[in-house]
Amino acid sequence: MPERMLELRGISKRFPGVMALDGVSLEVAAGTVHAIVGENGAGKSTLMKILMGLYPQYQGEIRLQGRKMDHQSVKQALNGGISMIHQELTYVPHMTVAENIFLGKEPCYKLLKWIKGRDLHARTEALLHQAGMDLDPGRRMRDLSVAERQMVEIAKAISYDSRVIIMDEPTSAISEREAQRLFSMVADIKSSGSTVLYITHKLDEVFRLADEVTVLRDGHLVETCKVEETDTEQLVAMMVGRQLKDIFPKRTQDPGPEILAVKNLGRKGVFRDISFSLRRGEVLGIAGLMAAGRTEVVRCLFGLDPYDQGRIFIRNREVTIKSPADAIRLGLGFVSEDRAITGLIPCLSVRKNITLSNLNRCAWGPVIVPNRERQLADQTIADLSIKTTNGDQRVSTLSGGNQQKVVLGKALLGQPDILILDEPTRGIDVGAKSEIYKLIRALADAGKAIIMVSSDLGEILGMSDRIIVLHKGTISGRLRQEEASQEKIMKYALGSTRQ
Amino acid sequence: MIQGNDHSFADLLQKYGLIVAFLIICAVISLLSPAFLTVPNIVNVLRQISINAILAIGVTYVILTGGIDLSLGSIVAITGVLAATFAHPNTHPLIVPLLIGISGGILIGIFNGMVITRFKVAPFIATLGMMTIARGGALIISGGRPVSNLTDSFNFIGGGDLFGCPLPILILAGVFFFSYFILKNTTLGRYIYAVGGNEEAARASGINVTKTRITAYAICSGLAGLAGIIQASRITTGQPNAGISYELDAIAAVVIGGTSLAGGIGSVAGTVLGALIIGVINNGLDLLNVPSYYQQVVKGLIIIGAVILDREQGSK
Amino acid sequence: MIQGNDHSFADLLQKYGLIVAFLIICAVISLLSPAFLTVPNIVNVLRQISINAILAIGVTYVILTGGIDLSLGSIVAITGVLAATFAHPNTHPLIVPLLIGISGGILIGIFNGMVITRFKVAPFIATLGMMTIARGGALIISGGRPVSNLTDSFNFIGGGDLFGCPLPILILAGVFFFSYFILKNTTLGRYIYAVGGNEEAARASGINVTKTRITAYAICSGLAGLAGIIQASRITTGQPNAGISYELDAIAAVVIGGTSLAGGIGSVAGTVLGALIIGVINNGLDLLNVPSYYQQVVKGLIIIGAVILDREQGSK
Amino acid sequence: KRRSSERDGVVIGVSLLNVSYEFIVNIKEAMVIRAQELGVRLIINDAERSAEKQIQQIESFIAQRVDAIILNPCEVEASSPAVDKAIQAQIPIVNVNSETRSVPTAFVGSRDEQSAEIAINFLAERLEGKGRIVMLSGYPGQAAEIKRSQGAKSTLKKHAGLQLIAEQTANWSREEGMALMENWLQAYKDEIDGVFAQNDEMGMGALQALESAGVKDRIVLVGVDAIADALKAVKDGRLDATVFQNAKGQGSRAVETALQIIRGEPYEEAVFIPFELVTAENVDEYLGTGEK
Ligand SMILES: Nc1ncnc2c1ncn2[C@@H]1O[C@H](COP(=O)(O)OP(=O)(O)OP(=O)(O)O)[C@@H](O)[C@H]1O
Ligand SMILES: Nc1ncnc2c1ncn2[C@@H]1O[C@H](COP(=O)(O)OP(=O)(O)OP(=O)(O)O)[C@@H](O)[C@H]1O
Ligand SMILES: [Mg+2]
Ligand SMILES: [Mg+2]
Repeated sequence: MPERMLELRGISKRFPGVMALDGVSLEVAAGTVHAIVGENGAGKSTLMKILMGLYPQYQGEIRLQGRKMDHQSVKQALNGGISMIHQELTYVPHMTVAENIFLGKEPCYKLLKWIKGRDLHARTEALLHQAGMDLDPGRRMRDLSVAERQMVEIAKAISYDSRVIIMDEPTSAISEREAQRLFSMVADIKSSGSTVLYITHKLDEVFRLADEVTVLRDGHLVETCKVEETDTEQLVAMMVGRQLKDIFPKRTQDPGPEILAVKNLGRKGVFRDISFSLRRGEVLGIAGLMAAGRTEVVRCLFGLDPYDQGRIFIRNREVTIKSPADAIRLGLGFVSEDRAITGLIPCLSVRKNITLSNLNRCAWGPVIVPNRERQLADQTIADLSIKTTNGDQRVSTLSGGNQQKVVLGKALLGQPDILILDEPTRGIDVGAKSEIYKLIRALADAGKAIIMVSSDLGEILGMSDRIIVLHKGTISGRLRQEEASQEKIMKYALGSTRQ
Repeated sequence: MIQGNDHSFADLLQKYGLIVAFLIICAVISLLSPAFLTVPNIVNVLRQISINAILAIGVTYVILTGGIDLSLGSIVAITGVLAATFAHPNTHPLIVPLLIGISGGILIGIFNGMVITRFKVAPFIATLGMMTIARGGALIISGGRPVSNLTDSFNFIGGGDLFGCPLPILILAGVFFFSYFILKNTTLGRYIYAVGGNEEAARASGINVTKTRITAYAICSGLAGLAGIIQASRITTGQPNAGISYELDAIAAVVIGGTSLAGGIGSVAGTVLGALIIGVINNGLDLLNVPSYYQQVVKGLIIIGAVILDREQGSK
Repeated sequence: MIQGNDHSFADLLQKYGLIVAFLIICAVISLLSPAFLTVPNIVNVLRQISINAILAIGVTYVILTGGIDLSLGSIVAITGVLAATFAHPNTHPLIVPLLIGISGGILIGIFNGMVITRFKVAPFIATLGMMTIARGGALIISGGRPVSNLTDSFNFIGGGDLFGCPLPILILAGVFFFSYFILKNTTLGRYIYAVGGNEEAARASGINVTKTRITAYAICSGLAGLAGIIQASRITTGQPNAGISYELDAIAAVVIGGTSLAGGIGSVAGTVLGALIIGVINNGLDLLNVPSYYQQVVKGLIIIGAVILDREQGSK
Repeated sequence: KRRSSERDGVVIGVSLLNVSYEFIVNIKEAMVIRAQELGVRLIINDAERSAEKQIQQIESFIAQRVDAIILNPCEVEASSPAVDKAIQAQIPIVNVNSETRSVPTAFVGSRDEQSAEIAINFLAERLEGKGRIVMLSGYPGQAAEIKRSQGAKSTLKKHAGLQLIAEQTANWSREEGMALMENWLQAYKDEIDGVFAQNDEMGMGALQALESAGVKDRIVLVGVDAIADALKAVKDGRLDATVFQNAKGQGSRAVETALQIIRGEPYEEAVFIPFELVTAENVDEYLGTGEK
């Protein structure tokens, strides 16, 4: 066995109302990739945050290369040689890429801690180049797409040259091409003798990357084993406590009449000439590489951004959508890719978030009827098996995946005829994913029309009845389910318009 | 009580923390001054806080949306002067000055809200501008002099008793229950919290953010108009220089009461408790005849101390 | 100029928006009053804004971290009184009152910062408490009376000229360049922006958020101490009731200058421009002899208008 | 250095303590009326209680080269540089209403100590030399507050039977005066015999508190300034007394003096307009004096 890098002994952590971790012990060797999997809310992120010094109050002991660490601050962890890609992206929006990457470790003169601006720029450029990222170090974080921000986070974690690099769902927001680049970085880190702790809900990544895998469930460690000694089914069984088969359900109904038609929709500088139609009972997949403009198209459709060209028809009537309120009135529902910004009100309870768009369903005039509201929300919590102590828990204290389910629940409560899902399973565990797929299919079979934007090709192929592929803001290809394949989608996504 | 209530356990503890602080302050004062815990003095304190508490409840709406209103004190002055101008004996029935005062406040609030939402001016600047505009307006209308000689019925609002209880206290109670209900049990209240909690997400949920914001400012300034009427009536004069820096006391009550200036978190119950704490401190220091220079030091320390006690409790 | 600069084009436009507003205001005033665009009056305006601009630059640090400081005016009073107490003729060399004034300010800032970071008291409340504490302190130290009879060298700071330029203007220039450098080119500056921009991210990057915050409050109050000395020297008296509501003017300058009260966005260049706009409006309205009640209305409207112009330009 | 007068007639710059105080408004209006009669243009600025602002305004007047300045000082010490600057710039400056340490070209006003002296003497007389009194004082540290407190305390020394049991600031404001009096009535229920309010605004607030508590009959109350409301209250027998300060006289005299100086005519360097006690007996002489 190679040198022992990291040792966790009996780590426990309690939050008000929940035991997030209960006596987790783990050993990780140097020069390996150790995957950590588990359902949403299993405690993966909490364990990593403790390791990173973000939660100074915990029980247990952490040893790095045999030395005991008293994890009191992030600074200590960073100095000790641990860095982390956070699940909820943590960046300063108004700062540039370079400033964010070197935040807290700016190259500077001793005198007055004067920052060497040129150095900063040059080093960022080198780093981004090394990571194979084509990004201007001077751009501001707030102007980047979610995927680009994720890439910057990755570059930042790498830039510390740490002995232990934690990656908490690093691929949840990026597409296949970027993920490939990340994987080769992981390989480089591994061969340099450092260790990677890798959290993911995409189990194929475990087998592609990891040497060992640990399964957590409800704060307990279920098992740690070598990757060769296990397989997907076994892992899933350990995670969710049961077998899981056929995660993509089959269509049982034929599509109904057309409900939505989009003609030559365009927004200056972002996308143009977007035309498609949608029938009841249909799932339309929108694929494309990162920053292809998929999110922008669906945001315009939902009235979050203005469009300046084109026409939209719903139920054969031309409509104008100027605000989300218009869209909701017309029977649209939307689940955004960015739950923290467009999805949730963090300081409100789970219940209040779920009912926010549909208070009219539980109100008498302007007065909310508490029992009606509780009933509606609890129904949603049960339907989507959202893991929460009760409906009164603040939504910001839910695990990432469960927050995603709240956003979905909110949109579903409006009983929309057309449901737009932007990366609906981002950060959701396999068990819950299959629930959501079942739900999507059930909704479609019940006559709803669904638009699903996704970077997960498996999901696109498994769920869509028809697929459109975007490239640089235009449609570069259309595929029916029967003819679709990974290769075809990728070819269109890269910009080729001919077969 | 915990079950079925939409406050988490930590929230409850936090609220109790403030109550504990309040009780400690009361206990200390009543040990030092026998006059403190008497019915007349309690009524006295309640009457004295009524104006600040009404203003504070109003600005709670605005702060919950993530805004702020610095024009409150000036609104008290201009609405007081306006109402007084229409309250001279043998001119108009009582309802006229009341309507003019309150609707004057509401109009100012709508103006504030429009400047903030349509022209995207930071609430701090928009209402700071309104602070000097309304003050100037009050001085112009009154010519810089107190507007006195008002009808008895007008003076009854701030000075009279009903069922043995001073009217301002009853008005405050009404405003409190009304606002408690609005914020807790109506869609408007929910939207106010949502807008303050995450504006972008509120918009994406189909909420008319602009309308919600403007409504919050309108309610806030309307209540300031009510406070202006009570104040003018209580001192039987419309004073153009009334209400200077009232906004700070009102905002202090809100923040002491646990409402976050970032918006989205808080309650009017906390606000009233905050106003009570400030009122009791003022009253106690006067009762104990603490020399006025030291009063200020002690008052500042107690307020900070009360909030610390609150936060410590809450974070346990 | 755009390339290599860390301001986006929109930011530049926004900054120009404010400059345009400023130029329009100047143009209108100078058309109406020939006295406005004369060298003595320009020097006059610069001297008049110097205290507010120094305070505003100081509070820019704090606002950039997402905080606020309401105790500025009181710090001006207490440090002015303190410095004056040590500036009587034939007692101490000039350096003593200067050091005492500035370090007094710094200590208050550290206290504010500790209360805010260690005890998690909202900056609004902590500094509001300090506002009354420091005011009380100023009254206690001075016994409520102006502290006068100061040395000529002390009085020179606020009243004297160097190379034909009033000293307060030179001090302001020094403070500006120093702060511009600190905020733009040092790690401290970077951390201040980071803490205000996203505290979580700052913490996750290993930045000592507590230390950064406290430092910002200390610099802010230290500069308020400097302003207190200049003020006392200018009025040749340590005045315990000096500086009332100076904090509002200072914060207004910051916000007009484009700094966000939410933290993370802004610059001291904007702040100085904001202070200039306020100063020019005050000066212009006085020069034009606008009746004082109307002055307030006009001033409020111009400030709101300038900010609207700025935002409109920026959003094009 | 051309003076304004050479361009467009005589211009006098006026910096006032605060034009939202009724008493100052009265001075201002007297000035405006007298200036109109004399054909003089006034530039009136409001210092909003700040000495610093007052200095700035004087600097602006100097930059405009006005013919003379009338200063209604905020502070004794802190407004002195304003006077020095005017004198240095060789612009005549007339202090109105209250004094500064620096000596102006001329002074028109009263001694604030005297108002408190008159008021305390009145209380002593009414209470027959014996009783407990409370004092509501003005904004702490301000010239008028300091002098009225000084005047009250030194006069109290002459009346051994009078005991000052509490003093507290109500910041010149009616609503604060009312709240303070209410609190005192809780603390010293039956102990208070007399009340001295350093201005009528606070006095009117205290009066209302005393009346609602139903104790006005046995407590003597006196204010200062003789604002319209106070005179009316004296007339109605609600307020026992106020101390008249001749705003009209001060305002018009200040304009006259400034004009005399500008024209090089002889003028009085110090015009003291005494305070006068106003009670029910003589109130009719004063009614209407404060108003236009
Ligand atoms: N600050 C907090 N306060 C209260 N409870 C919390 C807090 N943070 C996490 N939790 C709870 O702790 C549990 C573990 O959360 P954690 O974020 O570690 O899950 P996870 O395994 O990372 O899930 P996911 O895959 O969804 O990211 C969850 O039940 C969550 O609700
Ligand atoms: N808030 C924003 N401000 C400015 N530009 C943005 C913003 N968000 C996205 N963009 C830009 O718009 C383009 C399209 O981004 P969008 O998020 O729509 O891509 P996408 O196809 O949905 O891909 P993904 O969701 O994988 O990022 C990109 O060039 C991106 O950089
Ligand atoms: Mg997680
Ligand atoms: Mg997207």
